[in-house]
Amino acid sequence: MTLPLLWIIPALPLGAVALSLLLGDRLGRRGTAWLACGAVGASFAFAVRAALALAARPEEGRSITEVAYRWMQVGDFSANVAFLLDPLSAVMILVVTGVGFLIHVYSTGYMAHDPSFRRFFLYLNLFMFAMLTLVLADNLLLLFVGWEGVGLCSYLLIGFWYTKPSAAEAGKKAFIVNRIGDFGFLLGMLALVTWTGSLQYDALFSAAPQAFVAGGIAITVATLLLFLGATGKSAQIPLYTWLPDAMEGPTPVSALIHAATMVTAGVYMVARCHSLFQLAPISLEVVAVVGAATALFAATIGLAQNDIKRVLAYSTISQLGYMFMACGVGAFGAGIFHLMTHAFFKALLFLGAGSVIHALSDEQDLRRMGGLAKKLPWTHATMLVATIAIAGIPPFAGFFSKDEILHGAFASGHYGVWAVGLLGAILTAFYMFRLYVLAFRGGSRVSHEAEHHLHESPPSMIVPLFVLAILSLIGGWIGLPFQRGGHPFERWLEPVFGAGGAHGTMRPLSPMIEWLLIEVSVVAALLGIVFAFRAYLKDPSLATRLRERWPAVHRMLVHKYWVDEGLDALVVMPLYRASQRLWRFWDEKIVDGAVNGVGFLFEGFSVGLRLFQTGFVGTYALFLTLGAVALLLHFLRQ
Amino acid sequence: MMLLLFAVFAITLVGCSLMVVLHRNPVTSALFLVVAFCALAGLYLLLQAEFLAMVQVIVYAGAIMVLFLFVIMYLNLKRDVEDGLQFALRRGAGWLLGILLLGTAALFLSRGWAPGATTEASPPPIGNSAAELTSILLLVGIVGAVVIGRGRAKPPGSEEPAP
Amino acid sequence: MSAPMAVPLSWMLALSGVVFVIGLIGVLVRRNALVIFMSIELMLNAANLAFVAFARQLDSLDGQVFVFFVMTVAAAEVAIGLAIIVNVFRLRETVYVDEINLLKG
Amino acid sequence: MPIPWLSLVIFFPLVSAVLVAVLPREASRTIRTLATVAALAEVAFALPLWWRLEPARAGWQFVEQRTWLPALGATYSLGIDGISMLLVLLTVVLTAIAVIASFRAIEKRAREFYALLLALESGMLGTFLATDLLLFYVFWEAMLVPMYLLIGVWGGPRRVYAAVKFFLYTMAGSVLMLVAILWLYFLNKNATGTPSFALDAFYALSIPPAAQWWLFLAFAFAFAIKVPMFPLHTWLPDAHVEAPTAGSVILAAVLLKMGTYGFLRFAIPLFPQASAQLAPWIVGLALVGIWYGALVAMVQPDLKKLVAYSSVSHLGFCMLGLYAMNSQGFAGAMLQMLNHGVSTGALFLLVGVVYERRHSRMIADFGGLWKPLPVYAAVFLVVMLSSVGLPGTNGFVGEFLVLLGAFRTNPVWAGLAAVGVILSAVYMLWMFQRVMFGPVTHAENEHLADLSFRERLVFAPLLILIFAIGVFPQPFLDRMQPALDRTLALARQRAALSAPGRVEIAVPGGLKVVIPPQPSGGTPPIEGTRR
Repeated sequence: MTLPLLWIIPALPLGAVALSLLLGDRLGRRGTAWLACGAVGASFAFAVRAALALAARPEEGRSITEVAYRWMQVGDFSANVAFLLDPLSAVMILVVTGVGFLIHVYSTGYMAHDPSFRRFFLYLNLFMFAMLTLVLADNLLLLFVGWEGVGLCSYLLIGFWYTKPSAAEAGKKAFIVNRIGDFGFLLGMLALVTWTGSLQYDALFSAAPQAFVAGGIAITVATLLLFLGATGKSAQIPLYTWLPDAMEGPTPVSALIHAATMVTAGVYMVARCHSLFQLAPISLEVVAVVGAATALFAATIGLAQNDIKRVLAYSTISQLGYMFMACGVGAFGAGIFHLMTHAFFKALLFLGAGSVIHALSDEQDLRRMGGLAKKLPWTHATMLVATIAIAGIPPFAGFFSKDEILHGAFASGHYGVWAVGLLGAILTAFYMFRLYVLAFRGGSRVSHEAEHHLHESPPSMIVPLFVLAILSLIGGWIGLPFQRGGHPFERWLEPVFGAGGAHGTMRPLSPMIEWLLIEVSVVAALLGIVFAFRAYLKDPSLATRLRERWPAVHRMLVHKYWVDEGLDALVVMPLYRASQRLWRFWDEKIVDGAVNGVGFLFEGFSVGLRLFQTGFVGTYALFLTLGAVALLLHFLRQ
Repeated sequence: MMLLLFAVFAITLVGCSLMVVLHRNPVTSALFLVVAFCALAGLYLLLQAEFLAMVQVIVYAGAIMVLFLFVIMYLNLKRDVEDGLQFALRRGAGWLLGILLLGTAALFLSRGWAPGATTEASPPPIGNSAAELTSILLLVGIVGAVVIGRGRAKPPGSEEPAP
Repeated sequence: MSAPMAVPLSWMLALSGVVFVIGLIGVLVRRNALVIFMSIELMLNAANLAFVAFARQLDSLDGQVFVFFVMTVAAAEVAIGLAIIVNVFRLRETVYVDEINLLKG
Repeated sequence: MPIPWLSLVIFFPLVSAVLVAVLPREASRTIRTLATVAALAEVAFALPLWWRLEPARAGWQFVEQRTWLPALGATYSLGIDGISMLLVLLTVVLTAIAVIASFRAIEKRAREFYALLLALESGMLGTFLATDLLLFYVFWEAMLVPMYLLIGVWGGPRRVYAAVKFFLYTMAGSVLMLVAILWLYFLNKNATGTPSFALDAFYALSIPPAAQWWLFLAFAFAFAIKVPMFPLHTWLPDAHVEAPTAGSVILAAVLLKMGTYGFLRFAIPLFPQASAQLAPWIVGLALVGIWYGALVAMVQPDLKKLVAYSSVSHLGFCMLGLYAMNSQGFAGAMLQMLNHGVSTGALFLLVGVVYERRHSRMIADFGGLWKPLPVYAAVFLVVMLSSVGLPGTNGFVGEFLVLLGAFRTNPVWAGLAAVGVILSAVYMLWMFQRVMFGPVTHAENEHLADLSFRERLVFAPLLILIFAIGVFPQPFLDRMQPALDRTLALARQRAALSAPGRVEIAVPGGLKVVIPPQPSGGTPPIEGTRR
């Protein structure tokens, strides 16, 4: 019988989770490792098989749907658990399962001597299941299920070393900030279903143009709410504060969740609902502006961070900004392309950083690294490839995808966005090579005892690095315009984004301008690199001199513009104090007071009555008589 | 002639009642009460309730008053001490209330509220049950008296006060 | 012979009312429990008088029968009352009502 | 004649309660086994209802009718439909769990404890199954006594205050309801001539809007106390904190549903006009309840109080769903009733487990429990996620449907209510972090015993239910849907009955929802203003 095509992909990791729960420790470390990696590897194989099956179909028929079962049916609203494979989700599952598999293999080495080894892979597999459900969902509701599922797994994995209070705090922060985003997403979904009647993609996107007035308030609000959800998940302004703290989790987690897969869910959702966003140009503008702003803002903070993982975290936020910028300007294809290449080199950067930390026995501060090139040859080589890729130097992957985005921005007339993107590219190149130089080149500032048991990572960690390095190198080439038909990757995505869509708003540029654009972006990257080398390698004093010249700027960058502290003071503390007062004063004094008050009222009344019982027989006789008299008078009046 | 008798009895009755209430010495009050009861017996005679008059004299004047006198003597009561402002006030209030009551009663009568106007509710068949009822009541009275009286055998205050 | 009611009924009632009020005042004013008891006797007898007057007026024996009841009750009441007074006297050495207020609320 | 199934379901626990009460005091083992057997047998009796009940058939099923007070026209009549069937199952399952969960918790006077618990169960079942208003009122009051004793005798330090407050508070409300029932009785008597308390008779009665207003207020007041809705909720935290574990499980899981069941069964269908007019007020209070419950829960030092205030917030959702007046809202509210019963019941059991070991409910006394109690932590995590409404668990399906229903009636309502989703995450996660994560702060927590087999047995059905309703809600929805749609349609017909034309809910800011009187089920056509 033909093996099921789609639902097997998320089912495999879920099966691994169930198996590991049932078998428990009897599995042992090797068993758990094999089970976990095997499951993800198998789902990668199935993903490839499904992608090939999709590619075999003619251009227009490129969409496979599999309905598992009817989930909910109430009145005229219904939603079912169904999976959709189209070029966009094909790319996503390949990236997710591919990079996921490599990271699983890497983790077996990285987490080798962690006591709760089994629990780690349990969470990792659960995450893979949730991410694959998110990507393969055929309606927004099921996507939301995956959406919150990955939120939960990131909460569990960030707080994996739960005995560390800071990790637990970071986990909670991540979940709550995500929840704020999900609040927006939920409301957006409700708006869409109320007007169009369904959340299933095809039905929703076909009904949308009639249900909504193009550019009207309803569609704009709905899409902005969806974008709010995306900013929560993909850590854009203003809901990005959780990602840097999420570095508390183990490094493979940062690589998988906070670089390659989960954070891209926001971009995927915006790309998936591109036809809705195109109905609301204002929202598109907002997406572009927020993307560009975040790209630049995060890049600036990245300059001044000393923790290797924090630098990479801000770099991720910045690169995500680029992806949203691409979507904002209408170049959804470029956004997804950058998403793919970013997954490769950012995952590599994180894993490389993990290997460095592993080697230096958990040392994460760049100021106590340096000169590791010789001692960690493989890590150094792969990290170098990734750093060049992210800087956007041809022929590496980063160049093609970033250039596509800048080209899209320029072509669609968003010159401001293009300029910001260019500036961001320079900064990116600078801080990435700053990291590279501080970590691998120059004098070794490694502490003494870390020095002598400095060792290269085991093969189980190196091989994934090597594979990712290759991908970072060739990943971009599928963007080369081999045949005339333009950009092969975008042509692959055309059935999803529609031919006009991606380039509809784009004015075809003359080849001369296109070459000029490419030159400019390459020069920008080189500028960043040269400046980084000069500042940190040739003339270390330059960095310090700069710091003295603008101390205020430096302090602001180091403290991340005090955004965290600001939000705490503006939101968290007042909320806490308000609810404290609400409880102590309002609930206990007023409401409860009123209830007890009624009780005291009756008690007071009865005390009053008691005064009449004086104990003197005389008074009782008196009342008796008074009663009789009153009675008499009453009859009298009759 | 009947009216004359009625007047005599009425006056003695009212006079004795007042003396019973006003006089400080309980013994004198008791004696005046006896006279009052006799006047009342006379009135009963006027109302052709001869048997009742006899019973009145025997039961009330004879038995109950004797009991009263016995208790008064037994407790060896002297004159009541009832002076001071508080009692004056009470007496004043008492009289005031009395006049008020009489006023309303007078108003009633002046309204010509015909006594016979009460609807003729059929009296419940008291028939022979009257006898049993009175006997039970008397029994209860005797038992109560015995129970309360019994207390005197034990030295006072050795156990909680008699009910 | 049932001579027409020589004495008019309202006179009788007035008399009964007066005696009743006097008894009532006695109960309210006096301190001595025994005098209060006597006043109660007065009130009861006033009521008896009214009963007999009505009996005579309506020419039926019911009134008189009822007077019997009242007498019985009075007898029982006096018996118990005096017993109580004796006991209270034994405990508190007093007969004055306003000094016995143990059952104060 | 067919076996009186419903009466059996109602009175079997009562009979077994008497049996348990008769056992000698020291035979604690036999008491426990008899109580468990009785509770499980009760589950066995009630479970077939799930299959035997045909959801599509209109009206009551398994009806029993016996004359009770002929003079008044009150009949002992029972009936069941989709709504009450689910609540009956919830009651029997949770009572069985409560009995099994309190083996070790209750030492003194175990005999009376189990007897009262079983008596309480029959009181609750009676309330759900009675279709005669007087019989309903009798069971409604009968239910209070065992609960009062459970809190008053086996409770914590301030148990007497809490028990008395609980009793008087509910009693005050229900007395008003009695007046309303009598008013209805007389209205019906004048209108139809035959004196009767039957619910169907009242359903057919057309009540003038003025009377409807007061009647609705009386019923709503009694049920609002039970729900509890915002200003009338202060008895809940006290009752929960002082009640023994089993007591607060039943209190949270079933007794609170009496309020929402009352609204669904009586207040809305009987007085549709008044419900429609007062809908904005009730929804206002529900929204305040959601925010207020969540915010106050956040700062509670005592675990049980936190869960109690969270119940106020969750049931705010329920009320919002009911007063969204459409089939999604109703389905969401009904599902939320079940979910709240399951997840909050489980939460109280979890607090009970820790209370049994440490005799303290203060969050400060715990910290880093994950290390010594991994299984407990895992169960706590799942239950917490269900209470927060994570998709995949039961909480999400209920909340989503309520929000969907509310959005269709008025987007502003849904917007405000959706904030509750964030707040519930805040207080739950913060509590979870302070209790579970971080280093083990107190030495005593170091070597606490993890869940025993019995305790796992207690949690197993709840966990299964959490995921079952979360992943396969449709079987539950199919069973409740027809009954809910009939209630909605009934409300509309009666609205049209007394005032022909369209019942318009003028709703501030949002869509103007027009409910034209059409007998068919389904949602009211949204003549929303297209923007």
